[in-house]
Amino acid sequence: MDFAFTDEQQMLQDAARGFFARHAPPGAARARLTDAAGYDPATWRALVEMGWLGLDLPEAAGGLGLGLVEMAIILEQAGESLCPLPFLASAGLAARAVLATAEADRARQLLAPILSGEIIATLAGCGREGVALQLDATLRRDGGGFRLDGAAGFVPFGHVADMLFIAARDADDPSALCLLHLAPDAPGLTIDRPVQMDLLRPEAQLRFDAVAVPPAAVLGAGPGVAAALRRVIDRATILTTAEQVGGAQRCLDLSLDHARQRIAFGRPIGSFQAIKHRLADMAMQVETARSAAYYAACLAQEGDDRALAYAATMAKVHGSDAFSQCAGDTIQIHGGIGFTWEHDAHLLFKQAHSASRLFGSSDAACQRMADLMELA
Amino acid sequence: MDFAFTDEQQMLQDAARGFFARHAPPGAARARLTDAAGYDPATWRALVEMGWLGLDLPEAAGGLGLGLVEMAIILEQAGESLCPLPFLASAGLAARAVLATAEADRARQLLAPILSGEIIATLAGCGREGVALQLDATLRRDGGGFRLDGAAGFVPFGHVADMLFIAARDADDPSALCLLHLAPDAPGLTIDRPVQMDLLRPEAQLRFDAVAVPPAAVLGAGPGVAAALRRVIDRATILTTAEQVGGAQRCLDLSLDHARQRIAFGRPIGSFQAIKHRLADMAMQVETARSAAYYAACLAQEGDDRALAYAATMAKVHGSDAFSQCAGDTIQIHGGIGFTWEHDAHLLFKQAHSASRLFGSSDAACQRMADLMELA
Amino acid sequence: MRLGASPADDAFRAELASWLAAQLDGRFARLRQPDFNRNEFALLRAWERALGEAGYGCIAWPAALGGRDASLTQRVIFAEEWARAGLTPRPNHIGIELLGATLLAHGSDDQKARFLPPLAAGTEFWAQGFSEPNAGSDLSNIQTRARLDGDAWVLDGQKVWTSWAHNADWMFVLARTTPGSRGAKGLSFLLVPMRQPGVIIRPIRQMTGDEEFNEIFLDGARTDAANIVGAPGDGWAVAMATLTFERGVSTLGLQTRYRRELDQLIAAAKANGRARDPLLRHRLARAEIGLSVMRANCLRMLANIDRGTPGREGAVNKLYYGSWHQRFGELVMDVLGRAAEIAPGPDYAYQGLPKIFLQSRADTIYAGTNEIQRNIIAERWLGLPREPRG
Amino acid sequence: MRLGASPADDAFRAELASWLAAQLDGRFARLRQPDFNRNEFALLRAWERALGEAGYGCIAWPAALGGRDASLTQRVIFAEEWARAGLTPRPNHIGIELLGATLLAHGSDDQKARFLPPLAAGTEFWAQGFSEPNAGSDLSNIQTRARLDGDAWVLDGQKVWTSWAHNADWMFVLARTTPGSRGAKGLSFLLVPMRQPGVIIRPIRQMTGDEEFNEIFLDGARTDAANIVGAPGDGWAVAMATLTFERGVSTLGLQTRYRRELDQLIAAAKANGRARDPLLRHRLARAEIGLSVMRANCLRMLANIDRGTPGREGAVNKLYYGSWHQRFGELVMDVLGRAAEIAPGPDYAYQGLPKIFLQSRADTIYAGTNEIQRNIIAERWLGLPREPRG
Repeated sequence: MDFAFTDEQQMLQDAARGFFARHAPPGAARARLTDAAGYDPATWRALVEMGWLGLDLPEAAGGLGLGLVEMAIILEQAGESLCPLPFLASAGLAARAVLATAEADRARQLLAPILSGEIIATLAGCGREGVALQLDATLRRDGGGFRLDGAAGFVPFGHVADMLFIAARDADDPSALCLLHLAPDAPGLTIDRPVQMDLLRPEAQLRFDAVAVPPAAVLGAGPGVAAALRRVIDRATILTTAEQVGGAQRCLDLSLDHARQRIAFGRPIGSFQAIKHRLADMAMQVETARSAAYYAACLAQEGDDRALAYAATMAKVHGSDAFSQCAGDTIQIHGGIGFTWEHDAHLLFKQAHSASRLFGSSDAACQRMADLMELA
Repeated sequence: MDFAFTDEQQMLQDAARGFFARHAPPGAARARLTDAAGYDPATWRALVEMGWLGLDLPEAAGGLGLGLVEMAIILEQAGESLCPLPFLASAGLAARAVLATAEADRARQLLAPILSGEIIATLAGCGREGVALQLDATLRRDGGGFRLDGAAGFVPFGHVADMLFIAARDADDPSALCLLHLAPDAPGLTIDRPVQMDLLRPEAQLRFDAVAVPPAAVLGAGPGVAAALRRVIDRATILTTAEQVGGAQRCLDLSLDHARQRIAFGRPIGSFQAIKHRLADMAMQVETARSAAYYAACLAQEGDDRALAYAATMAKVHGSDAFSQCAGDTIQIHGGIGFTWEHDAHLLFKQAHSASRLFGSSDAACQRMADLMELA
Repeated sequence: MRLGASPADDAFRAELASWLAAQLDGRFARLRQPDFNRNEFALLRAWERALGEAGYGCIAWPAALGGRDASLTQRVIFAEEWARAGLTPRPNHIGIELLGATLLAHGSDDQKARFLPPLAAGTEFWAQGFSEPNAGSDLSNIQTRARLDGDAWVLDGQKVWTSWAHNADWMFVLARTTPGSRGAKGLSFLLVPMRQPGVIIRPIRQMTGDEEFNEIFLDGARTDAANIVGAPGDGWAVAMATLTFERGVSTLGLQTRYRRELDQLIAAAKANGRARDPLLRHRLARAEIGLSVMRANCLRMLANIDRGTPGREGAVNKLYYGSWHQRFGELVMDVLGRAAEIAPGPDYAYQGLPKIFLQSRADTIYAGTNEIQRNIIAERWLGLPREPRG
Repeated sequence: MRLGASPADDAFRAELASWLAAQLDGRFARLRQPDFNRNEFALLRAWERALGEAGYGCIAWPAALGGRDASLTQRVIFAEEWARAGLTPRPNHIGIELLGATLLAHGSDDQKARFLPPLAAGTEFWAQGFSEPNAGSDLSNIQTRARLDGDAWVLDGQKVWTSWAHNADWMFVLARTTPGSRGAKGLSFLLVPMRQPGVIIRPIRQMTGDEEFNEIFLDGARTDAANIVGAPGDGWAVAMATLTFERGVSTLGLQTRYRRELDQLIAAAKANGRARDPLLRHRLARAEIGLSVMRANCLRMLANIDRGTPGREGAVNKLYYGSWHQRFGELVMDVLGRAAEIAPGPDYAYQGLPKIFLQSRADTIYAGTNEIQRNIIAERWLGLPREPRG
């Protein structure tokens, strides 16, 4: 056991910190708020060139053979920098979904353009309510091929993806799921990106009206697909916790700066216990959430499906609590200015909220934990 | 509308404050901790002489014809003085149960010795778990009379009561309850007072082994009894909130004294925001709980059964929160000394706990509120 | 101690409710449409005039000043019916509740005669000019200066967090009139006309996307020398009284508005099925209980203010309701689910329940942050020692 | 970054677990009976000697001082197996973890040779003499005096919150050796034998009914002049290091003990059916998550301490677990219901889960209240300005 970064992991963290400092310095997120793409293509190209898209994929699949800890290191820095990128969508969700469901040859073929950054891919793994694998899309046989009907909600970067992987219910087998892929211009597919509270987490709402799906576009079907996709979502949940840790850290840093500089009643407000102790509580949340995120990454990497489920659940609940509390506290510590559009506090507050809802609520995660604990 | 004490109510409060200041000055509760009776008979006799036992009973039943507000005024002062007395048991529970279930003549006859203080009475209205009307006692026909079997839990002052009113299930009609009374020496009745966490709220555990009950001892039976007893419990719940308000006030006062006097880092600890703001939060709990208790008393007095249920539920939940938070904070503010047996903080902490469980939990009360809100 | 209303009170309620219903089904129907925007000033001004004409402008005031000497119960009824009708907070709240109460207590007879009747008639709107960029929680650190120049005060400085300044005709301002003074000393309470070149208004966009607040730049703004409330240098005491009025009867209107919001959420929870979720059921029940406690505390506070014996229950009121509403905003998002994150239109503009999640972050900040509230409770009401200044 | 154990670690665990099982099924079976009382000192002393003889006394220490140079992983395993076996906290925790670590860091070679081997062998028990009636949160306000009288220090004063003093052979004491000094200056760290006439022990009864703590009156108590750790006047720095060790590896044992408590509560909830109550289910799941987070944070803290780079994660650890355990105590009462309020016997003596409700109130007070913890985190680790003193 050695629950600390290896030298290589430390170097990766330094590289990620440097990368985001260069490409997403404080204030850069402002441009994303009015941006149709919702991310900066130049930053994305630079990230692709860092070779991070395949960090955690097996070498046989074209990846670097590293693990969730390394992925988490990137996501933590992205979260701290408030830098929206289709990294989780393409590498954390779509690529893993391909790997988990497609035959090896087919997987390599599909993964190549994703890993090279030639295309952006994403996974539509939620239904209208935004809950993972509670799907509102159904695939049914239609002549020699299939047709897809229904909807998918809250698809990360679905509005700019070049390839959409869609989880759907199998009309022939209500208990089974399948995974298929579509091009964004597929007839019958409507992709809409409404204005959402968190402008830094672009998500699309998809509608499927009798979309024709050729057999070759169906990657996996049958009883194993649901479990495979659950693993993909669980891994992505742990990565989201790492992003939450970064966001919470940014909250703490902004608040510390303000508390040291803002003077009231003749002294820095950070010298008053009401502020000082709140900051201490924020630090407790940040650090315990960081511990939880990396612990979960290790547990998931080293353990079985139950360990993965346990890790994802525990990380999600605590990461969501931590970021939400820190973001709310950041507004409070800043006072009126923290309530304005010009200050970053509200961006973090809204990120905290959307992150906490990604793939499902914390309450649902607790319910799942209760099941894992066999609280019958 | 006039949500403030009348002159008469103000005078009653002054009288009650004076009464408890004389009979239960700070420190008096200590003697109760090792006391088999669990109350001071001299204080009880003095209270009887004040004429407060029949405050809220109709004049036709031998009472003063006042209401819940007046009863709450007494209970608040009793709670603030940490003065255990069988007032709620005898006047708040037993007398009301008689009034609610017995024929008028029979009621007057039974009430007379209770109101005169000649006897102490109580109501066994809970089963083994201590939840009101979730009963573990069953009354069944047996020859010309009845027999009682089972148990009752957490009967206030059951160990010293001269007359025990027992709520029981009717063996002939599973949906109905009945009320009967027993003398403490009834054959087959076992009365046990175990050591309980809160030594200032003496409660007895009763066991019934084929206790013979003559028909005349059965006061009420049939479908109305459950509703009538529910009203009795609801009123007692509101009175318990008043007691909680008193306890919370005592917590605040003790903590304020300590915070003003205890010096650390060269100044009174009450000048540090960590302590000061905690005390402000305690004051918020105390005052809102006080508002809630008297509001509930008015609502219950002026309204119908639903209003009573709503009032009792709301008062219970907030009063329990307020007292529990204040009592926990009192220990924290006092530091190590607050954790010792010699200090009153633990007495209040334990009172807060037992009060919050009286007749059922706060969670159950929320469930009931949800039902009242028709959250189907 | 009694909650019930008298027959006269019931009659007042019936008359008011029917008048409101008539107005809000007719000419003022737009006021309670979900997308009604408080920037629609012309309608709001017309509405205040209509209230004034019907004798509902400032019911608590003496008849001589345009009021109708309403009892406490009637004021409670007014606040309840207002919110029950689905109206947003009184557009001239600042003028009626804050300036009105301040002038009644501290104004000269001339000032009362000049300023109160237009408030009751709904013809003059007011803004509040207390906070500054460096005087928020520490309000005594005000830097805005005013000097007497002949028969007029001339003001220079900057105010912030001024609500609805574009709609205001007048602003009451706390300014430093004793040069070189510091802290609470040397401040004066001045009444300043808004529509003059020396007053520049810059809107502040909030995290909700709305522009409800403003920065105000005072650059040689002028007002008549008589427009000072209290003596020069007494401004702090007058302003503190004003802030106390902020927590008066208007909080009951707030409580009634929250009642409506909670009813909407309960309806939504029943409609989307989440009322059956045990955790949400529990939190909805707790919200109901909290709101009921808030009502109890408001009523007690008002009864004690009415008797001239304000108590701790009033001091804790804002802390309680601010925290309640913030938790309520979180509950909204849990009950409505992710759908609540999607804006109803193409702009960043939230309405109804989802907006509360964002808006309620201000509830623990405005009119004295929770931290300041706790200090006030502890120091003024519990007698705890003040902290050393830096 | 890796959680898995090596084969050697697994072997260590197996060997330890089997040794513990043999002891606890045999001669020391009483140690894990529910009514085992920590006042049964003779058994506890025998147990520490048995541990020492088996080489488990102080596994982290160098072999030369009675240890076995155990790796961090092995220390983690030891703490886990200890708690898993159902044992209460190490009876000589104060000596092993606090004094041991202090001497390793700041003791002279003679002091190490004199005091560490008996700790590893389990033959000398220690108490801590820091707190005083007027030096709790403000530890620097210590009044106990010590003066050099020939070849001995002579101590006068009063200590409080001293755990298990009756069982202690020695006590380390923070005392004022520079007459007239104030605050953190002028204090020294002295090692004082307990069994002498100048040391009077008075037990303090706690709200649990137990007498675990004591007041200690030092009335001319003596110790050899050599029994000072660090230089005279350096006591504050030495004591602060000691308090840091308090939050070291022992917290992992705590975490493992909490694991056992939670497992017991889960079993109880399943047995009494309350595991099906949705609200309690939710809170049990949250308790599980909180405990898991605590474990993660402990492991990270230990790994960083082991590398010589302790971080904020260690600074926040006590605040986190203290608050967790207090909430857990409340959950216990909700899961067990009113039955938990009834004492198991005729005395006011609670055991097992219900006792946690009472005992855990101390978790946010001892070893630095939550308020002091937050000050330390904010000032030492976040660099926030100190407050003015009075």
